[in-house]
Amino acid sequence: MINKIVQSLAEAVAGIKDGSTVLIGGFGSVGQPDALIEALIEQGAKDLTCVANNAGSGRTGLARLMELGRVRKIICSFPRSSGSVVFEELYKAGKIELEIVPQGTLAERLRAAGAGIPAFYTATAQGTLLARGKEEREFDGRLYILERALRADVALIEAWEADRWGNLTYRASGRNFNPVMAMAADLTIAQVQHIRELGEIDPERVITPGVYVQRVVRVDRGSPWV
Amino acid sequence: MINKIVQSLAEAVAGIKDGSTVLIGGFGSVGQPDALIEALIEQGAKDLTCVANNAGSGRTGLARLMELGRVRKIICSFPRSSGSVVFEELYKAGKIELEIVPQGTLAERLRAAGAGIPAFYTATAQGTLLARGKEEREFDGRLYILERALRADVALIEAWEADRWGNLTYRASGRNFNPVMAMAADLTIAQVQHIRELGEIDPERVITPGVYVQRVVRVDRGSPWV
Amino acid sequence: MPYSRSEMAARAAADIPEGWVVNLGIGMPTAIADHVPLEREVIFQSENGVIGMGPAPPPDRVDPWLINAGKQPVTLRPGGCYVHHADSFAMIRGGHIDLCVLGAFEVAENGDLANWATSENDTAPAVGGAMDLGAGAKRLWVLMEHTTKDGRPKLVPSCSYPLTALRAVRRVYTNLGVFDVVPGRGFVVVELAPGVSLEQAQAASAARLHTSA
Amino acid sequence: MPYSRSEMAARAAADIPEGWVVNLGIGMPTAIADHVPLEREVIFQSENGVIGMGPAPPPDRVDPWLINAGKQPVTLRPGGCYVHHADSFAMIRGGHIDLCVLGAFEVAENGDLANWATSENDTAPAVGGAMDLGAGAKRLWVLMEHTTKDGRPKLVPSCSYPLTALRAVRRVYTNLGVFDVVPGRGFVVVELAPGVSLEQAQAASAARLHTSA
Repeated sequence: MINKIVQSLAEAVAGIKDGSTVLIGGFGSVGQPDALIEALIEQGAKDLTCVANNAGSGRTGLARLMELGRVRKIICSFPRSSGSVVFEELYKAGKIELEIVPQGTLAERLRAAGAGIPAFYTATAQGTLLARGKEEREFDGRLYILERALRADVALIEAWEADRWGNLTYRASGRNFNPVMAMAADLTIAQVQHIRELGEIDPERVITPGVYVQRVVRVDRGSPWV
Repeated sequence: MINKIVQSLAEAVAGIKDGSTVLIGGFGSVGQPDALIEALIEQGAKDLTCVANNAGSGRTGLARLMELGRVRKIICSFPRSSGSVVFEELYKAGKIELEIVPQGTLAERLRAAGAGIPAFYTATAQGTLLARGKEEREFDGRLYILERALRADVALIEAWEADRWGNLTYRASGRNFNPVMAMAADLTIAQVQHIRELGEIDPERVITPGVYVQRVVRVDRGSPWV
Repeated sequence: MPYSRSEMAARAAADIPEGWVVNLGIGMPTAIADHVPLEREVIFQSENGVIGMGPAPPPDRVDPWLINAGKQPVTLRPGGCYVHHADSFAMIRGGHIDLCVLGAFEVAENGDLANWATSENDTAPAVGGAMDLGAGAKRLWVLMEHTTKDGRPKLVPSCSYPLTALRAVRRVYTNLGVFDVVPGRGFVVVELAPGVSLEQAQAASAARLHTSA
Repeated sequence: MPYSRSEMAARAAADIPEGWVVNLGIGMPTAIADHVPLEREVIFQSENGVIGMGPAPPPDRVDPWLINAGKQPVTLRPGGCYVHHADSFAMIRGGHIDLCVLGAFEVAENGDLANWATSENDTAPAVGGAMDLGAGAKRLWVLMEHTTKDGRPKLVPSCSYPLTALRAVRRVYTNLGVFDVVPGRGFVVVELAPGVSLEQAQAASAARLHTSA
């Protein structure tokens, strides 16, 4: 019997190695795997490259992981969100590397990694600072730049429902980066609000097939999130 | 009020021009927009480039369109399905051009067109006859070939449900090429089994947002398809 | 009298026809939606995968799972739906967004847009989805004050700040008026705010303002 | 006695562990699924976007909307789901399929596969998803008769037919036995069908058969 459901957060993040590239889902506070990030803090892996839309805020979660000196590099589209104080401090002190990627290019680089596309061309960022060092090429009279797939060792994501095969649904804007990150990592770990019996989730409503998911852990966020 | 629902098949295919590239959804008989193809036969556009997984079968539908001499070129992955007699005749007589594309590359070229990606690299077909004349390039020690986006003027697709904004759901394996073809054409026309009130379709269950759809026509296939 | 912020948003909103798919940037452009009546069906799209956003919910009816790109609570209209980030940006990059309205630091008379970084040495500028929207939307409008807080013009012959997108802006709405960006010509006055003269608008601009005549 | 077709399918099925995501080619490989008991949960994927296929339905319970890549009616298991063609091939190309089993015209001792066209002058060969599966699956096995109907060997030093995928095949199941493709070595006998000698198998092969010793 396939059963990807694990019983504890410690079990969910077990085995994440130093030096890993870790994808962290979510946009704003929505669909952000808070409990898994806390578990990763406990777990101890260091020298991480973290990929997320933002560079953390406040002093918890991803910001805490950075503050502890466990993040070597961050790849994101929007490091300067309100309250990204830890990142700003570390960055000014030269203690963290930054790669800024346009949000859509970030999503597409992850999708490409999951889809076996090593590289693709996009008009996004062509002619800007973020195109520096990138190959430029013309197709049908327009200039594009070459972007590479962004593959990872681990993805920490949040979903709404899961079954024991790892099929996932999301809720509203909680999808965001989670489904593409699930495709792009060797080890995808999902924090979910609800566990359903196999077959209970409408097959037409599954957004991430269990094929992409290795571990599922239930984390009840409580009101008003349920 | 946005209302993409048209009342007749003639209205649905009105304005398709000679020389158009036309995407035709479906895989096998499932999700194939039969009524729209018949309407296109009636409508009269010629010198067409048709893109579909197969090259038609029997003497109806796409095969009939070809038999009438209206198709200049076919782009597909599997021209030789059982009963593709019309295609075989025309092809032997040199009366139709053929471009064979691996099925996954075909789907990805359509998706790329819809997603603003002019070209991408794939390992599929590398080193084979189908890579002839295509740029080859190494990434991380593996060889890939460059494939171009495949954009079209018109997409004829079949879906299960639609609302007046053009949001679509599909049924079971009826999705197949339909959602990516919807993204890749300037004019996407959907034949659907059911029309729903706006808001009646679960927003989490919409597969093709109405953004990609210009016209919807209801075609009741009758039992056992309902 | 120059337009107020609300009047600027209303002025831009008036130009959006029914049926368009529209992405509104964070900040001032977001307010445009408040000036489009619900019965004029405009489909507001947000980068985080919300298609068909409705008005902000009353405080007691906030769904914490439903926010816009500015991280504010929103609602979904009947007919709205959700997609993931790659599908959302496929829609943006693929040219399926009829209109995007962004804020800007500078707009150049060739349509260049600078709105993400204030210098090449900016330590960690935040780009978000601006470059994707700038390159991908069918039409790009800018909504901004005509000058900076300290009075520096933002309509310029060429941008001094790092670019977001090249030759992308088609129209600019400011507190002083509405200006088209016409290829080969530059800024062309569409209209001026009530009581604002061409001379006043020109004095507040570094680039030349043309009249359509 | 060489394996019957059913025994060949059963033999391959026996090597598929629970939890694998498996794509079965049209024709003989499709029969492998019949030999995997439902309680050993193997996830059968089909190119047309069906994930988690179950057994064929009884004739009176056929859903015309639900077919496999061979256009035959199938069922969906609890836990199964649907994706569209681009997502289906993203899964295939992206290396998320643990195993693909295809038929073949020829397999070369370096793992080259030829299974889509019988000559370069073939007027209109049908490739379908074979090249995507050959390049994308984590493991590629071949299930085929050891020789053609007229007795020509299909295990060859190098393919004479146009290639489907290069250095892709890891294992071959035939009526005469099971053979691994070992890089730098070639075909290595894993086992022979009951009563089939190495000499018989070698006589039916154009490529050298090695023994693991």
